[in-house]
This record gives sequence, C-alpha cells and structure tokens, in this order.
Amino acid sequence: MRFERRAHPSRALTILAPICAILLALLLAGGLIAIAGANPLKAYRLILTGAFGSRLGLSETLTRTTPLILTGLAAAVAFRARLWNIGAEGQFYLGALAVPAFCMLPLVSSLPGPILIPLCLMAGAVAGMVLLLLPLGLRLKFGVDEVVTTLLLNFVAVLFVSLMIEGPMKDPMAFGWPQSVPVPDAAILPKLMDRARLHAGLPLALAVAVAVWWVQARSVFGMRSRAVGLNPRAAAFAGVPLGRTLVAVACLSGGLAGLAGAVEVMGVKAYVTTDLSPNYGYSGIVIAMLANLNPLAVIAAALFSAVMFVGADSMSRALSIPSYIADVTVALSLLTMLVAIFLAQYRIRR
Amino acid sequence: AQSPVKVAGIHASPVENAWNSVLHAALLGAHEEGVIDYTFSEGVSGTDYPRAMREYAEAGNVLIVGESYAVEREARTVASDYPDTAFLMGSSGEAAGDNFGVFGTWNWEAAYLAGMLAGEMTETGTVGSVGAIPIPEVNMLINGFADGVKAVNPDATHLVSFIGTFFDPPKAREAGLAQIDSGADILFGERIGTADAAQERGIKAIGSLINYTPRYPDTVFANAMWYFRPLLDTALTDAVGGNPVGKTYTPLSLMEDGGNDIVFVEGVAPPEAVTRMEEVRAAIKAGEFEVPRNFDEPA
Amino acid sequence: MSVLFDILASVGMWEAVLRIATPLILGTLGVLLCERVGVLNLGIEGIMTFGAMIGWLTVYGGGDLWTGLLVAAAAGAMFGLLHALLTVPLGLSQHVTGLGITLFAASFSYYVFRLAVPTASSPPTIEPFRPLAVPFLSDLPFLGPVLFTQTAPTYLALVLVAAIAWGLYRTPLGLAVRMAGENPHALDAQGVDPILLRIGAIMAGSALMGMAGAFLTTAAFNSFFPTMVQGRGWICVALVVFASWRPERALLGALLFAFFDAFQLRLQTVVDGVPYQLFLMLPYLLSILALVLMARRARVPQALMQPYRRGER
Amino acid sequence: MTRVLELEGITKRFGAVTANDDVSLHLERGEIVALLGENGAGKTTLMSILFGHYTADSGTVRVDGQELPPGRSRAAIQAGVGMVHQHFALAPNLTVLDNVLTGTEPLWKPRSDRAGGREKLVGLARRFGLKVDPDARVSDLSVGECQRVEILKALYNDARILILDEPTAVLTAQEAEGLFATLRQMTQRGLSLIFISHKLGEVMAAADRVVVLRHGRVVAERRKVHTSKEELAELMVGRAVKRPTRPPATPGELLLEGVDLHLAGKGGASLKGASFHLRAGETLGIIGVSGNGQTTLAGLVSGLYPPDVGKLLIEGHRPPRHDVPHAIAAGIGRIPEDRNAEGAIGDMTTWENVVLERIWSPDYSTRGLVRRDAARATTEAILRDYDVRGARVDGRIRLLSGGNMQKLILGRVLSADPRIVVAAQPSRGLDEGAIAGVHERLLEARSRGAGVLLISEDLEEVMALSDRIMAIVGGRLSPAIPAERATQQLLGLMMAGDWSTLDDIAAEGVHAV
Ligand SMILES: Nc1ncnc2c1ncn2[C@@H]1O[C@H](COP(=O)(O)OP(=O)(O)OP(=O)(O)O)[C@@H](O)[C@H]1O
Ligand SMILES: Nc1ncnc2c1ncn2[C@@H]1O[C@H](COP(=O)(O)OP(=O)(O)OP(=O)(O)O)[C@@H](O)[C@H]1O
Ligand SMILES: [Mg+2]
Ligand SMILES: [Mg+2]
Repeated sequence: MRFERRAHPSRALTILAPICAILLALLLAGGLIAIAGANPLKAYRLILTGAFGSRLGLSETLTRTTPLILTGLAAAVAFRARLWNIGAEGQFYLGALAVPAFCMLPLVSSLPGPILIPLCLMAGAVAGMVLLLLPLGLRLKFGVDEVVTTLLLNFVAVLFVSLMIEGPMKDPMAFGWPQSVPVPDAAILPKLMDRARLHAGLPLALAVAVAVWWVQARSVFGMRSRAVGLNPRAAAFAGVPLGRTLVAVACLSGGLAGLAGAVEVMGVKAYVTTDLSPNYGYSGIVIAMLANLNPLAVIAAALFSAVMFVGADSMSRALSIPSYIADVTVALSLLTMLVAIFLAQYRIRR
Repeated sequence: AQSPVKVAGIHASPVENAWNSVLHAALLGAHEEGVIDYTFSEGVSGTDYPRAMREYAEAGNVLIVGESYAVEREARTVASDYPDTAFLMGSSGEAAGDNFGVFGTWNWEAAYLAGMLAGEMTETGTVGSVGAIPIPEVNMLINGFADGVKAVNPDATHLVSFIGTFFDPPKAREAGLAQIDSGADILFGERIGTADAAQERGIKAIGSLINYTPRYPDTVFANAMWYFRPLLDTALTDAVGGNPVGKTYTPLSLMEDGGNDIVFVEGVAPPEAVTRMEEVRAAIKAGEFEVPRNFDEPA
Repeated sequence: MSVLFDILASVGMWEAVLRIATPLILGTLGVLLCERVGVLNLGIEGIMTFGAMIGWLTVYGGGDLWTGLLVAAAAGAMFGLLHALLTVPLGLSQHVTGLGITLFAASFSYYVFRLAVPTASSPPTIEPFRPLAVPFLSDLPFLGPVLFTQTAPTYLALVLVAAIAWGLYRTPLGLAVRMAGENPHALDAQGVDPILLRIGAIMAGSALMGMAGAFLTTAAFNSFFPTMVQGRGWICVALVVFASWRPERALLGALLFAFFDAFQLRLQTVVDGVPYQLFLMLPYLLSILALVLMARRARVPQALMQPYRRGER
Repeated sequence: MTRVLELEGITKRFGAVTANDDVSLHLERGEIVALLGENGAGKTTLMSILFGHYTADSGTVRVDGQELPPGRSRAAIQAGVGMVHQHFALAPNLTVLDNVLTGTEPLWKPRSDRAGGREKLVGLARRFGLKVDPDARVSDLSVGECQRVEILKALYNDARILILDEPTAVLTAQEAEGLFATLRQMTQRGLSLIFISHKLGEVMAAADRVVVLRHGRVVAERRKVHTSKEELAELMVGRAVKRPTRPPATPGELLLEGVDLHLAGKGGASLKGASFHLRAGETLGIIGVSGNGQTTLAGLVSGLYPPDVGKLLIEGHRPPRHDVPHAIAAGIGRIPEDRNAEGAIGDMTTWENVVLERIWSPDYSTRGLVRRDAARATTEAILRDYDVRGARVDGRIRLLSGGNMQKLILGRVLSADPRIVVAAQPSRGLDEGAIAGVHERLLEARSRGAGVLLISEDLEEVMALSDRIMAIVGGRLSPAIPAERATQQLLGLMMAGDWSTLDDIAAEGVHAV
C-alpha cells in the first residue's frame, strides 16, 4: 500500500474529510464518556450547547479563540519559513509580562487609553520577538537546532515570569500571592459584552490574521520567507538574504506570540501569573498545522479548537465526569483532523 | 428531611493535593450525609476558573466552594455578576459584596505545636521545612513551625526549601533528601513528598493539613491538621438561611474553634516534650496563648 | 566554598544524581532511537505521563512492580505505534503529531486515572521499588552507596545504555537503524524496508519513554498525580542533541543534567538571598549552553524529520 | 549465450502518465546493454521495476528463468540483481564499510561480522580495480569515489546483473573512461550489465547492444556494430537532432575580469589565486576535474560570496556590494550547476520561480509588495518563447522534467538580456535534444554580444561552445588556449595540471587576434 499525492484534491473531499474527522473524534470521545457511565448522545448535545448554546458559552468560546488565533499565526508564519518555533508558549508569557512591566515605567500609566493600549500591545510583541531572536541567533551563529532551544526557553521564560512576579513586579496588593502588578485600567481592552469576558482582542486578532495573510500572500517578504522555508539553497542562489529573512520571520512570529500574551493579559486577566496560558503556545502549533499554515484558515482552526474545549469542558461539569475529557476531546479531534487533511490530499494505492 | 443543597467545588489543583483534599473530603462527607449535592471540577487552570464559576452559578448551585488565590479580581467580578449564588473561596483577600466569602488556611498553631515536639527531638540540632511557594499562608505555617522549634530549642538550625510549585511530590522528596544531607533529622512537610524522603532515610517527619501517619506509619509522628467542615457548615447555614456570605470565615480555622489541631503518635516524642506541648495546646485553646503570626518569607 | 565541597562530597547528592537521572536516561534513549531512524518524537512528554499512570495503576490494581513497568512499556509502544503510523507511512508533520500525542496522552492519562481512582483524597500509594544493594559492590566506600544501592530499574537503565550502544554499533539491525535515519532510500535499495524499521524503532523508543514515566511512579515515588512529568520529556529531547545521538553520551548528558538538578536543590538549602527560580532555570540554561558548545560537533541524522515515501519525488 | 534476464510486457502508469508501455527487454550473460531515451522516456522507471523498487501494473521479470516477485528489492538482490541509482543512495555520515554492509546480514544477528565484511570489500575492490578506503566517511569522498562505492555495494551482494542509471552523468571524461574499463572487465568475469546514458559517445564505445525507449515504449533495438551516433540520436528524439555549430567570434570590450581570486571553499574546493577575463561576444570555457574549485568559482561570479582576496571587476568596476542582487543588476545572468537544488523551488509557482531573483527590482515589486501581474506576464512570455512544456504560470514546478526546468531557467536568465552569462554545467543530465536546445540559446546570447563564462566538465561541450578554454586545477586557472588548438590530449594535460606548453600557445593566440 502506498500513498500518492492527488494532483487536484477534490473540493468535496476537502470539505467532507474534516467533517468525518470531527465525527470520528466525537465517536471516540463518546466511547470514553460511556466508560465513565454517562450517555454519549447527551454529552454531544451538551458539548454543542456548552460552546454555543448560551450567551455565556458563546462568549467563552470566542474569548478562548482569541489567543489561539494569534499563537496559531505565530506558528504558521514561522513554519512557513521552516523556522521551527516551538517556543510560542514562552513568548506568550514574556509578551504578557511586558505589559505590566511597561506600565510600571514612570509616566506611562498616566497615558490615556487610546495611546497606552497600542503601546502596551507593542511592548508585548517586542518581548516575544526578543525571546525568539535569541534561539534564532544561536541557530545562525552556532547552528544550534531551534526546536530544542525554543522548547527549553519555554521553561526559562515561565521561571523568569515567576521570578519577576515574586520579585520586582510582585503586586504588593495581592496578599503575597505571586502575581504581577495589575495592568492599569486605561490599558484594559474594552469588553464586547457585559457580564462576560469577551473583549476587543477578538476583532484585533481577526484583523491581524487578515493582515498576516495579506503580507504572506502579497509582499516580497512573504515570498522570500516561503522560499527560505521551501529550499534555502535555491533561495540563497536567488539572492534572498537568509539571515535577514529569518530574523524578520522571527520578529513576526515571536511578535505574534508575544502579542497573544499581551492581548490575553489586557483583555482577560489584568495581571500575570504562571498559569496564564493553558498551553496556548503549544496549541498554536497544532492549530497552524490544521490550518495548513494558511493565516485565514488559522481563524477557523482556532475557533474549532476553542469550541471543542469549551463545549467538552462544560459538558464534563454537566455530566459530572472527569473534566479532563475536554482536553482528550480536543486532542483527539486534532489528531483525526490531521489524518483527514492528509487523506484529502493523497490517494491510497496498492 | 430537606432535599440536599446543590454545592459545587472548583479545584485549581487535582483533588489529591492536600489542601484541596481537605475541602474535597469535607464536601464528599456532607454529600454522603445527604446534606449537600456535590459536583466538582479539578485541575482547573486560572484561565478556565472564572468560566467554571459562571457555569456552576448558571447551573443553579447555591454555594460554590473553591480557591480564588490566582484569580482574585476575576472571581469577585463573577460573584458580582451572580448575586444569587454564594461563593466560599480560599483567598488571601477580603470578602466582597453579600455573596463572596473568604477563608484562610491557618493551621500555623498546630505547626507551632509540632515544632515544639521536633525541637526537643532533634539530635543533630537541625530541622528542615519543605514548602511550595513563599506565599503568606505557607510562610506563616513554616514560621509557626520554626517558632515552635525555637521555643524549646533556641540553638536549633532550621532549613527551608521551596520547590516552586504547589504539587510536585518527587521534587519535594528530592528537596527533603537534600535537607537530610545537610543534617536535618526531622522534616516538616508543608508539601506532600517530603515524608517520603524521611521514610527513605529512616528519620521522622511532620505532616501538614491532613493526617499523613497512616500513609507513613513509622515516619510521620505528628500532623498539623486543618479542618474544613466547620467552615463549610457555617457558610452553608448562612447561604441557605439567606444570611450574607460575604464575610471572612477564617476564624473558624483557629484552634480555638476546632479549625486546626495537632494529631500525633503517642510514644514517639519524649513524654516531657509532649507534656510541655500539651500545656501550650491547652493555652491556645483557652485563648491564653497566641502563636505569633508571621507572614514574611522565612529566611 | 567548603559548603560547596560538602555538597559535592556527600553520598546522598551523588545517589540522588543517579536516581534523578534514571527517567532521563530511559527517556533520552527512547528519543534517541526514534531520531536515529529519522523521526522526532515530541510525544514523549505525554507518553511518559501515560507510562507513569498505567505503570502505577497496574501495581495499584494488584500487579507486581515489574508487570507495571512492562505494561507501561507496552502502552508506550502503542502510542509509539500511533505516532509512527501518522509520521512514517502518512508522513505527517512530526512536530505537530508529536505535540498532538502529548496533548492526547497526557489528558487521556488523567482521565483514565480519575475513572480508575475516583475518590482519592490523599494520593493512594503503592509499595515502590526499594533500593537493591548489589552484594559486595555496595560495600565499597562512596561508590558502593552511590552506584550499587539503587533501585532495580536504575540498573536496568544503565544496562540498556550499554545494550543500545552495542546494538547500534555492533549489530546489523543497528546499522540498518542508523541508515534509516541517514538515508532511507539507501536502506530500501539494500532490500530493507525503511518504513517497517522506522515503525519498529519508534515503538521501541516509545516503550522506553513509557518506562521512564513508570519509573517516576514506581521507583522515584509511590503515587501518580497529574502533571507529574513536569517537562522531563522535553529535557530528554534536548539531551539527545546534546548527546550527538549517541547512547553513551546520552548517559553522560542525563547524569550532567541530574547533577545540576540535585546540586541546585542542595545549594538552595545553603545559599541565601538568591531567588529559587534562578536555581531552577540553571539546568535549562546550562542545557542550552551545552547545545551551543556541542552544536558544531553534533552529527544530525541526515534524514531527521524527512518523511520517506517510496516512489515519491 | 544464456539469457540471464528477461523483462516481459512491463507496463507502469503514474496517474495519467504511462511511464512504461508494454516494454520487453532481455540481457545475455556477459553482455552490456545500453538503455537510451529522452528525459522522461521511462528508463529509470523500468529499471526500478526490475529492481523491485516499483511494482509494475502488468508484466513479469525473470532472472535465470525464475520469475521475481513484484515489488521486493530483497528478492531482486538475492537473485543477483544490483542497481546503482541515478541519485546516489549513500549515507554521507557513515563510512564506506557501513554503507556497503547495510542490509547484507540477517537483521537479528547479535553481532555483525565487520572484519569479514571488510575483507570481502577490500578483496572485491582489488579484484575490480575500484580503489576506496573502507573507513572513509562518504561525505569526504568525491563523486567518482561515491560511484565506486555504489558499484561495490552491488558487487558485495554478489550481483551478477548490474544496472547503472546514468553512471557517468556526474563523472569527468577520465573517470567515465576508467569506469567503462572496469565494467568491461566485469563482463569478462561473467557479469551482465545494463546502463543508462544520454552520452552517445560512451554508448557507442561501451555497449554491445542498444535499446531505445521513447514515451515509455521500446522503439528500437540495435547491435552496436549496426548503428551510429546519428541514428541513435534520431531514434531517441524521433527526429534528426544536430547540435548547433559555433560561428566565429567577434570579441568586444572587456566585460568581466577576475584578478587573483582567493576564496576558502564553501562546501567545495577553495580558490587559490584564479585570474581570468571575459570579453563581449565570446565564450570562455573552463574545464576541470570536479573538486578543483569550479563550484566555488561559479558561486563567486554568481554573487553568492565575495572573494577573500582579489577582486572581481564588472566592466572595469567593482559593484558596490558583492551579492546576488548587485551581480544581477550589473548584468550577470546565472545558470546554476544544480537546477533542482539551486535553480528552482519545486513547491513555488512558476512565476514565483521566475521573478524571485529579481524581486527587488521595481519591475516586480513596489513598496515591498509583489507586482504579480507583471511577474505573470514575464513568465508567460518565457514559457512561450523558450518552449517550456508542462508548466503553468500558476502551477508548481515540482513536476517539471529536467529539460524543461533548464529551459525555464535559461528563459529566466536570458530574457533579461544579461551582458554576462555564467553557465555552470548547463547540460548535465539532459538528453540529446535538450542539450542541442541549450547550446543554441547560449550561442544566441553570445552572438547578441554577451560574454559567456561556461564552466563544464563535459569536454565535448566546452570544445563545441568555447572560443577560449582554461583549465581549473587546485583552485588556479591555467592560461587560456584558443579553441582551435584544443585537442582531447591537450585538454587532458591541462586538467592534469601540466601547463608547460600553454604559454606558447597562449602567446600565439595573442598574435592571432
Ligand atoms: N514516482 C513517480 N511518480 C509519478 N510519475 C513518475 C514517477 N516516476 C516517474 N514518473 C513518470 O514516469 C515517466 C518516466 O520517468 P523516468 O524517471 O523513468 O524517466 P527516465 O527515462 O529515467 O528519464 P531521465 O533520462 O531523465 O532519467 C516520467 O514521465 C514521469 O512522469
Ligand atoms: N511525481 C510525478 N508525478 C507526475 N509526473 C511527474 C512526476 N515526476 C516527474 N513527472 C513528469 O515526468 C517527466 C520527466 O520527469 P523526470 O524527472 O524523469 O525528468 P528528468 O529529465 O529525468 O529530470 P532529471 O534531469 O532531474 O533527471 C516530466 O514530464 C514531469 O512532469
Ligand atoms: Mg532516469
Ligand atoms: Mg534524468
């Protein structure tokens, strides 16, 4: 048996395959739910209503989609250029930490919101960039594989956050609990609904996704970064400056991951703790791949992942089954989805 | 009898974590007695915590028990959005509104008593404490232990390690072993895992929050127990009775009110040490002695 | 200074090094086997979690310790098979599949654990592996207690290092494994199916990862709880690079890392005023430094992360 | 004679392409059969089926009368079939011995017999005159040595039938000659050979019998003694092909001058003081045994890396920076040595491949944005003017055949009207028809007044196209000789580094101009 790439993947398959994947994932998860003694059919209904069925569910789903779009984009732009940035998690944290840190500077916190908010977002993006430029520098200078360094730096970043929020950035009003000083109210992103967490980060993330898509598809930089990823030797022959292009890619990727952290802290939590991210950075990688590295598809993939998680999480509470089922369902659907996307592109031959 | 009250628990850690297990056990106990109808979520990260609160509130729970340490601000926002639901949260902050009550984990008195035993028992003159993260409640506990030791043995050395996380028993164990290597012969295990090190090296250990003696029969000879049931019952009565829950329930953690106490194995500590400790214990219960409260990070 | 010396001269410190190193040795060997046939396996973190859970659960349910280890290895191999099927015949992105498996295996472990042990208010325990003194050798001064009073799986890990080194460099199978990671086309041209070989090696490597996890719950500790693997799997991925994909250096790397870890725990007890996070960062930063120093000499398997599809160009 | 091998009715389809269409072929003991055909004719596919690498849709393979199970390389090897692949199947990080031993012993043996293996390998190497160091790492070997390792691999498996897929594509003339001498010797020891080649000269020199494939079918079979180069070329392409001839040169002003260039090798050999000059309207051919610095020289002139010492003057000036965009802007057109690895990005579209190296120019981008319409228009013109088949403007070029890929690259380079053309191995691996096309284009550029720097290991090509010829040896360039004086022997001496007679010839050349 072997697989042969389809010259022209059919449209029907491209749509049908992911649907089959979701169904299969739900079927598998249903089995696990049944083992826990609950009714899978009821569980399916609860997943749907949990994610969409109420104002709360909908707003929570979209709130969770927001950072996932940005980390998904971070991975997508890096992977396009074959820059294996597994460090979005750490970049997310540094980006988040940069916001209160920036606001601690003298005079900054007295700025009005319309000025302060963009500055804070930028601070987050820059922090993320810096954390990715370091491993990139090691790769360019010493040839150190960035898969490993970015992975390890995630731990360093979280420990650094921990160091800061127990040290110089510790919130004196937080009763000694390790958390950063809060972001000033002026820098908090406006809420989109009252009595819910949904915030202006969502439209921002959507706009960023469109912008990234446009840059990737239309700009010289986008073309060069793709060339570097697909065939670095040929790119060099065509005069694409490898180092500079990768640096730019790293700035964009790290910047997006950092931005995700900044948006999360400015939109949802207002201060930084070491459990700010439930693996947003790692999930971003899978989301990027589900989206086939297409920035617009990242939106859909992020939404999908959020729906699965919020729905399954709420279902687990409603049915009193272990809440870990939410992560199981998301992971299952990611795996089946990967296979489905593959099968839509290949045909099986004997 | 009346039908059970709907109560939800939201645990940031898995319910194995000692602190959560105290809440969880109390809640399960009440559930089995038919007092409450208990559902829970565990391992809920900071990001998901407010959603869990909202969902349980919308599901009609009368009382929601949990911990708002990592989400103080958001938890209070949620409570204000759901005024008809009562919240009882482990918190280092103040109560808020009519429906957001808080409690602290104050078993430092029991730790002080355990420290008195340890101070008299140590042969090397060195004891150790393994803690999670230096937050006030943990500091207070470890300081309480250290003060107890110093009270009977002013020359004793007290080693402190923090493992940087709330739940990593093997790490706590390694930290304990490191302290033993540095001369400690009694360990105070603010974190689970510490006693494993003591057991392995054949020295004694002291537990915190729950009774570790059955688990380490020859190792853990004393425990600084903390009891949640008094807190739960009081808050439940308030919530059902329509009284505002928005107050501080911490005093119910005091030894005076049966919220914490020492549990120890007879015949391990020298009798005179036990006698001296029992005197202090009685004094605390009678309100005649106050164990110093020190929230600063132990040096 | 003398404080540092005391730490370095203490038997307990070095004994801890070997103990902390054991899961890293097993995990690193596991990653090494996978990468030697050309496949990155970021599933390790999840596979270790599952191994830790299922190994423990087996013993808790009445199995003996070795059965627990074996079940963990078998479970690891099954996840390895999943990873292999997705990355080898299908040739899906290895990073993503690996991360997907980590997400899945970890959450699945917690779910199964919670179903199996529903109402644990203090973590239920098992009777773990006890240190096993090797006759005579354990009486040696210093070395005796450090090297020869470890638990049985630690000895097993050390034996495996030698066995895998032998296997890789001295047997036809090992040569084929190396070739699969260097140039699968060449292997195919010599009549050995690289697909099967890759699948097999990934399963074997993942079995080791499962055992690495089980060590945590059956030897290093005596109960299971969520998030207990704590990034040890990722460390293994780094150690393989540090080790230049060689088993004997993997041992060295694991020991070095464990040394930092054991050392920083002890240093914390004697050095005041330095935030503990700095100590905790130390092993990661030193790993990165080591990677920088080793990078030029490291010989990456040429086909690492390159899917092999017969007859595709 | 006995038939050792018979292929019968082999058909193989890849999607819509029929790579082999009812092909039958046989081989006698001790015979050398040359398999000939255009790029994409189906030669490699046929041999892969014989070797069990692909499974045929229909047809059978018989070795010594025994049918081979389809799709099992192992079985083919055991039956005594050995294959040397078009693209080497070697692991650069492993030693020669490792590469040879892989897969030769039962996998589950607890210990491999390396000593025995080494002995056998050394014995074979001696017997067949294929000298290699068993402990050398393959990455340290030259292409010629890799080729030998590949053959030894097959011999080590006791191959009695050896298949060589374009074995000389990357060898120099001398190396190729040596190889064929070895192959001859092998047939005397009872081996039977099939080799694939595009070089008619060597086919005529080495083969006993020639089989020609076109579009997947056998179109002809000739005994060597009954045919000629011209006939074979025509059979292959289906029409008469003739390589173009070079009209006399009219050299103009000085375009390119390298002065004492030194450059530490970038993955290849170093330059150690190379000097040359190139005038408008002439072709300067540079010959040499691979590994003497031609790749480095081509890279330097192409703008990939600046010299460590010395200077490169373009029309008498040094460009402000030595990089690719400045080289292109200064009028240098570059045909890369390896078209798939350097010349094209298979998963990008045709138009992207065409404009990538000029994307900085205002023709193709404004304010950082790509001018897609302009790029597409240029591409369309190239596809039309250069007769690139099988490519769509918006399609990926992954599936383009070698000849068409080269046409695309030529189009990309020449349509910009470069003053200087650097052509590195421009016809490597191409079939007769495609080569003629490439040569025509290069001559056209020259007559238009461009200077062509031709770096090639193919002597025939260099002699046919160049006005002057230099040899590169150990990073230095010999004095140039006029093409009229070039003979195989003289060029051989030059490449061997014997330049004693050249100065006189060069001096004559000056008088002649
Ligand atoms: N793996 C493959 N998948 C799809 N098509 C293929 C594959 N391999 C070969 N082909 C097709 O088979 C045909 C014959 O290819 P093959 O490689 O056998 O040609 P060839 O005669 O060896 O050419 P060359 O002289 O350039 O090496 C080509 O047209 C090509 O389209
Ligand atoms: N995988 C494939 N699927 C479909 N068609 C293919 C595939 N690979 C090649 N082709 C087609 O095969 C034909 C010849 O391709 P092939 O690679 O054999 O050329 P080539 O001249 O041998 O290249 P090279 O010079 O690199 O050896 C072209 O028409 C090309 O489009
Ligand atoms: Mg071919
Ligand atoms: Mg070819």
